[in-house]
Amino acid sequence: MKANPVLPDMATIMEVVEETSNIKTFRVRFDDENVMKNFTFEPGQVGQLSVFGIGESTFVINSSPTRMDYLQFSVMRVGEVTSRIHQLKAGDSVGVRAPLGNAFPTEEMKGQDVTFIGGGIGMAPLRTLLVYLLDNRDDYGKITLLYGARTPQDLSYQEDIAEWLGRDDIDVVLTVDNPDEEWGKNPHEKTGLIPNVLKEINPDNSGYAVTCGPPIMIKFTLMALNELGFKDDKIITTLEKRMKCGVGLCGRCNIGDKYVCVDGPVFKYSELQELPNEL
Amino acid sequence: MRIGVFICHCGSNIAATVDCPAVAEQAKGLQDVVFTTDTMYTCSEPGQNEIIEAIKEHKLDGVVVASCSPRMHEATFRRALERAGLNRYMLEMANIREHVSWIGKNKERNTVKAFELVSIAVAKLRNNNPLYANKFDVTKRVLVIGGGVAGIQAALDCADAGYQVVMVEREQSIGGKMAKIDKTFPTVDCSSCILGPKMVDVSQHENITLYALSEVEKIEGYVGNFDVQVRKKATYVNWDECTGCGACMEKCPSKKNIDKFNEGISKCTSINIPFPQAIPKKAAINPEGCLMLQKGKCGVCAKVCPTKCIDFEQKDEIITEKVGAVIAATGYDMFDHSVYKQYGAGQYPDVITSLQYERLMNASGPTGGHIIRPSDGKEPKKVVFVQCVGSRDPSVGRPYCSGFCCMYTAKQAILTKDHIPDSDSYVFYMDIRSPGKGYDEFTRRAQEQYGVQYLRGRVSMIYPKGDRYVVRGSDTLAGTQVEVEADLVVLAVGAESAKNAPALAEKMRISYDNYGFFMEAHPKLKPVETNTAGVYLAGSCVGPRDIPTSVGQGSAAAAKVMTLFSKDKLESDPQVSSVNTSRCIGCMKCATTCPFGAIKEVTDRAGNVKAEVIETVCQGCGICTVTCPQGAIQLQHFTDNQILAEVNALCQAQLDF
Amino acid sequence: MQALAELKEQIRQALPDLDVVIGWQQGYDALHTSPLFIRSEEDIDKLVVNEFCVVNPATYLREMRGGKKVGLVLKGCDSRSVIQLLQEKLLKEEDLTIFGFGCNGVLNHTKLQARFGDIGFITSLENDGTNVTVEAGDKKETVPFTELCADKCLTCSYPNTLQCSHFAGEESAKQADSATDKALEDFEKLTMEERFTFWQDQMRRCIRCYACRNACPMCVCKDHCLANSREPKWLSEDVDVQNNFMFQLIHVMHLTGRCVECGECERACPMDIPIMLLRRKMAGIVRDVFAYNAGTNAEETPPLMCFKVEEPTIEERH
Amino acid sequence: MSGSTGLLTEGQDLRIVGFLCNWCSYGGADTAGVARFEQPTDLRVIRVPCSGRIDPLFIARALLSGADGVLVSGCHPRDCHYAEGNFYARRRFEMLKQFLSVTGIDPERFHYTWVSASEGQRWQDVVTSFTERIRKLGPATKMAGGTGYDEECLKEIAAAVSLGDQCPCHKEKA
Amino acid sequence: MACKFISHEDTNQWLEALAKDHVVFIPVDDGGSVTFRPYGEGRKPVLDRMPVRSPKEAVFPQNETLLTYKYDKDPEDPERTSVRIKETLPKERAVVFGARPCGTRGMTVFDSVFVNDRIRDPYYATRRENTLYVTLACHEVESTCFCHEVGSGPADTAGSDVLLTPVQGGYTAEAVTERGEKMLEASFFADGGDKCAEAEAVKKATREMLGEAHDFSNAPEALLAVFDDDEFWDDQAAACLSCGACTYLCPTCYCFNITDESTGTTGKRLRSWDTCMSFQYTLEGSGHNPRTTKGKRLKNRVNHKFAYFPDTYDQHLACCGCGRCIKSCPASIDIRSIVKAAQARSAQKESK
Repeated sequence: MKANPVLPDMATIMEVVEETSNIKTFRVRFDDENVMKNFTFEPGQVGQLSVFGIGESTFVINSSPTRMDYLQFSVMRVGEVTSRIHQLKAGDSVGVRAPLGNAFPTEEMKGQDVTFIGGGIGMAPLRTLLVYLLDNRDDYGKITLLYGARTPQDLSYQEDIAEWLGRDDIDVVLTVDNPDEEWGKNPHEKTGLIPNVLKEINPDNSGYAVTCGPPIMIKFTLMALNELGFKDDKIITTLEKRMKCGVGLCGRCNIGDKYVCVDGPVFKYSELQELPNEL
Repeated sequence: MRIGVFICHCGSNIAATVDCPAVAEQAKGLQDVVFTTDTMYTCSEPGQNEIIEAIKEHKLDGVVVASCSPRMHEATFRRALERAGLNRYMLEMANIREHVSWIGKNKERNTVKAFELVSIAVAKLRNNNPLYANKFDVTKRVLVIGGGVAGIQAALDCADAGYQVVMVEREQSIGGKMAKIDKTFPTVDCSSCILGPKMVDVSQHENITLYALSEVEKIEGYVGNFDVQVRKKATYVNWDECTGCGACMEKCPSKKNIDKFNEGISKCTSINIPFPQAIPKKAAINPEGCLMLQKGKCGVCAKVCPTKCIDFEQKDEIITEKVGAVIAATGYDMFDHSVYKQYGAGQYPDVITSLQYERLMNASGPTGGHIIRPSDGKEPKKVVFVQCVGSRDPSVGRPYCSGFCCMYTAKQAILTKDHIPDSDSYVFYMDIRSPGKGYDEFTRRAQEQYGVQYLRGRVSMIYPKGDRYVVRGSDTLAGTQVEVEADLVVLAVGAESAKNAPALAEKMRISYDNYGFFMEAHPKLKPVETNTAGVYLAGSCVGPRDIPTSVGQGSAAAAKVMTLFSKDKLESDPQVSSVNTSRCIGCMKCATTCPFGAIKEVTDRAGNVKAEVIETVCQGCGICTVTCPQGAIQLQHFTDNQILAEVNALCQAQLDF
Repeated sequence: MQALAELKEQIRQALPDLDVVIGWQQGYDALHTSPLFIRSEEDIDKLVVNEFCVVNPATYLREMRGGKKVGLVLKGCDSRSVIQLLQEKLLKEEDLTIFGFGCNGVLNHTKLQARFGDIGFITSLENDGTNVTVEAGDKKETVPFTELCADKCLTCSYPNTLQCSHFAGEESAKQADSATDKALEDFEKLTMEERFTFWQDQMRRCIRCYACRNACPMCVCKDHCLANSREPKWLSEDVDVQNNFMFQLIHVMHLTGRCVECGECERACPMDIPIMLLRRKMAGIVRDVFAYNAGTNAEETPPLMCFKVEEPTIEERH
Repeated sequence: MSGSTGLLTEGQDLRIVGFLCNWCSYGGADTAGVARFEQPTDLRVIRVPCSGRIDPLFIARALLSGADGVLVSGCHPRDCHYAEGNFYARRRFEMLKQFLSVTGIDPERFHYTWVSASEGQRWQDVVTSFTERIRKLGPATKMAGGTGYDEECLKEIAAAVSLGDQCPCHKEKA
Repeated sequence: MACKFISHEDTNQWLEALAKDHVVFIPVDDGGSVTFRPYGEGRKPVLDRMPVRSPKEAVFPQNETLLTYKYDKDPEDPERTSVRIKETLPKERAVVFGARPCGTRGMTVFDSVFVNDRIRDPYYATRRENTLYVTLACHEVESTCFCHEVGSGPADTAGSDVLLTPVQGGYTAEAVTERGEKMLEASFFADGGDKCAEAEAVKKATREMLGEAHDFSNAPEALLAVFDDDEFWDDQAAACLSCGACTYLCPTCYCFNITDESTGTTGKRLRSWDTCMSFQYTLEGSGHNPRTTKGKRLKNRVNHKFAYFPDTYDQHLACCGCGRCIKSCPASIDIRSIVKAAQARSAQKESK
């Protein structure tokens, strides 16, 4: 832990990618090359991005530790801080406090099949793990991605998806609620709610399932995964709460005596069931 | 955000007393400002191009122009931004000419002030958001309320331009006051001869739908999209079948009804067509006088009607019309002269109103154009006219001048001489007000050619003496009291707002003055527009008007409607209020204070009451924003945060670093 | 106590048709009562009515919007807030059942504390209506009621519950001890500078816990108060004199013509800041200018929600 | 005082904030400018659509954060561009005006009035007399910021505290 | 532990001496309520009442600037803006004089949370290291006192450096820490002698005044058992007004908010007390709120003190029994009775 856990490191935005109408991806590098060089993290960990004068907000680092040219954060515009972050351009200064929180159990998953089920902005934490697994491809079994959004235009990471579709060591299925005229021409383009499409794909239930997305989608996806026979301790999701300090002090992100910012954001379904009902 | 600041010299207008380059240099230090410059004339073609180029070159997303008043050139610079691909609302202006350089000579102080005005503008701009106008369709039909001469003119102009017109008339026939008048001043034309053809045109025009004996019940919606409900009152006659033959009137046994068209100086039958030239020429039953409707027995009219169009079961009908604009031409009413007890008004049979006198003189009136005393049918030899009855008299709550009484009194006096050559006429007046083409000449003619005696003074009382009346007044020119014996006294009654005008104004969401006359959007520059977009005014509903003015306004209102209808889509101004539903608690205080009825109550999916702004109705005043205690409803472009940013930029001390 | 027995009986009768009846119960010691939410028969016996029933039960009404049938046991002053809420159409009259009684005034804990060291040290208290006998530690003193009662009771014109559906016991014949507000009068004898310094000192003590706001029956914005918002952002998180005072001004302005002077804001303040001075001043201005007394007539319109074209009572400002 | 400008030297302009409605008073101020009616330079105008948009709390905020005076002007009653804005505003302003005295802020520091777009002369009079009035009152006493403790006292003690700037954890980041 | 004595007169002298190189927070009468303010001219300590505000603020002030920042423009090229940030660690050395044992005990909760194996909060740690607590044992009790029920007592030394006990003519002083021992080396202190026995008697008598202690030891299990009992919590919270009086005045409540407050190109990142009783506390950007009802919020507060904290830090309760939350609550809500009710409720459930 750093000497001052609430003091950010200065960083600069290298590039801004407009993913959808309300999601932008920011690629940042620390200003101090030593900090950049020594920076390590694990897939699933989060960071606090600050715009001085506006405040801090928590986002998952969705680049992979296997590719350290920059740290990548995807930001959906919902409130004051995120609106101001959206106004940032390449070259602007920000503060970054990272890494924070826990990570996906990448060791434990070795040798196993992994099914990713992502919805909307929930694709961000999946991306970091997915890229990590692909960069360590031999360590893992079959990889399947099911990614859904409301419309084809709401699907982020188009560049990545194009790349993944071109690979034969990952199965990619995309689904939307409201298709346009172009949608559905390719076999990987489905229409319908994620849990339903998931059941349709019927992935092998012996491996891991990693899911993230809006609360309502998570709820039904967990039900579907149960139905498909996935084990509770092999279903992994990430939680989001209002966070401030990110280091387990300020008190608001607790679920019972667990702090999402320290004990999370990655939780196994079996762990979630142990937590008091306070989502 | 990336802001560009442009400081205009305005030649020497600004630069003479403000150090423009220094302001530009200082502005570089303001947050988010990435480009500043000072230019000779920012509003000129090259000046605007400089802005456009800077936007592109420096990837600006907001611009501050420090120059003249935004009231002068805000639109200019907004267009420049749009040409460069920026949203027009990403502009802020600092007024360093009217508010700085032109009002102070101390260059140092002016420069400080100019810079601070720029800082406020930058502070606000940092809180600006792009705003986009909503587009919506226009229903190209117009509602004309009132079928007097102003309404008729407006309706005909619109109809001739190809637009559908819905005309609603409260009375049984259109024509209004002008239809009752005998002759017009100063040309002494036959009133119904010039109005009649226009009335016929209304009835025959394929683009005009006329609802007579009808009233506007409700108006909802907004410019381009009004929903109007019209109450068509029961006439007990099927007008689709009625030919206006008049057989029913001849046989109707109930003949004691007050004849409203003739201002009560005669009686009429319960089933009636008000006058021969009436449009529509259809009979209607006055239910109060009808024996069948009151007592259930009679039905003579039904028996004699050749087309069998009498229907005693008829009920009021509500008709809904969709229109895009409304012209209110509801005219005026005559002042109730019976307030003047000292004149015996309403008591003495031979003290009558000027409009009653018109009916007496009119060839199609109840006397066939013979002037007679209502009391005994004798021809009066001495007629006294009393002016300003219900005008310019604060004691009866009518301090205003009705404008046209001087002229019609002169006309009536002249016509009296024409009708009864051996008669004498006297006019008591306060001042003769006769501005207008040929008007003053006309009043002089009355005095000089027709020998009408003009006495300057108010009449204090009128009392009967034998079968004549004594009119006692003062002659302020002679400085004496005068008494004139008269056979007939005509009171030149003033105009007041139509009954129910305030109620109609509320329906149209327009304002009205203390007397019930509708308020124009601007008394000088927007005389036929109102503060409610899409609602226009014509004629005497705004205040007393003579015929040519009313006709002119009818055409003017029609022209406004045509301008509106020349567009297929309207754009709503996005500088309107907007509700943050997650903050709104549904107390609806905003709706209470909104002068335009632009806020409605809605229920969200969870069943909570929330306020919602009807963007097309909202005028952008911001009263609601101040009313809302939660700050949930914010006037776009003038939000709390934007104004607070300006206040803070001015007042807040900066933190030491 | 006759009124209490009657109240209980009236509540017992009405309870089957109500979701809840709000009153008072004995608190953690003899000097405190706590709000009581009667939902079942057995709760009724917990009801107490005494000089410590300070909380205004109407404060809880903001949580009960939306068709709940609510009964309220209210003092006269409390009932004004209900009338004001009805006037603003924030409540429906048919949802409310008000149980009234005659109030003889309530005691003020701050005044007790100022006199007897700490409220927690008081071991016994007897109130006969005119005098209060207090034992604290080794002290035993008898003090006139008027020196220990809430300020609002000194000028109270509404000792009996207004607009109530049920009234228990006898009407209170209590008269206002004074028509004018002495505390405010005294304060206004200070010079402008002294007043400024006074508020600086007071506002320095404020901890911005918002007890004043949350105890206010008229603060219906509930969780959406301007004070906690960044969009719009009127206040900074700095707990300093400027921001603390700004909050008070926000509260006062939002209560203009609405404040029923129940005094809950000041009573709730854990720092005992005399913020009622501000509210009473504003209520007085509203009375002077608009001849309007908030919470006395549900048919009126609050003065800032309407206007006159000619304002005879507002001097024209040139 | 305002750190927004380094150009302002002490003892010069006072901090007077103006809130003007766009249609009448802002126009009136423009008219005064067009007619070259000279005015004191202390006033800084914030333009709003209508006096009905001016929250009395803006005025309070300005006065609390250091304004020496606040001048508000709208259309004359009855002449509001939005028909009723100034009627509501008049009541709101009057309440604040009468209330201010209890806060210890001199009500004279706040003035509201009505100026039409044609009244350039009147605008000059209003600005001049209000500025003179504020000059007579002098700069307003500023509200303290701070930590809740007596600022002066803290400062003195802090000066005596030995740790000072040598504290190893007190470092600046570029 | 050595027992020394200081007379009332010397106490003032001592404070005077301490104030030379410390900020000395003393309880003073501040507009009618007792708060901690720096010792200075004309300020006399008020020691006969418990201060309204808790002694935590000397180490954990309501507002703490975490950093300041400044946007710098390149004077040659306004397009180039850089941000500088400055860490603003506190420097003052302080003494808190006259806090009660319950209030000072609260600091032990802070110590566990802010300085441990996992984390060290430098702002807190610096202040804590630079602050000495001279605590005053109680000789009177109030109806809201329940220190004895949470494992503490009227002469608890937890968190203190020096404990004073009121005796005839002055106080006995016991050093609790080494730092405290150093303090007692000051010339104002004499040997305690027979005053020490008197002090012990005072402590004993005060403890007796408190009476029998209720047993909260099974509170964590009991509270967990009623966790999903919404009816219970809504009922307990019915009178709650959702204000922050209880949490802001609580000696153990440490939750905070972090916000940026800007003025032009400079500004600061501020840490301020926050209250879990407010709706905004857990309100997420999306509008979702896991604790929409005050019942849920009250549950969190009570659980934090009586279940989560003892579980996480394997320690005593995070409640020091001072009773401030009870006394300052506008609705007179009593946290003791809530926990007791939860214990009863869970016992009832178990027996069913």
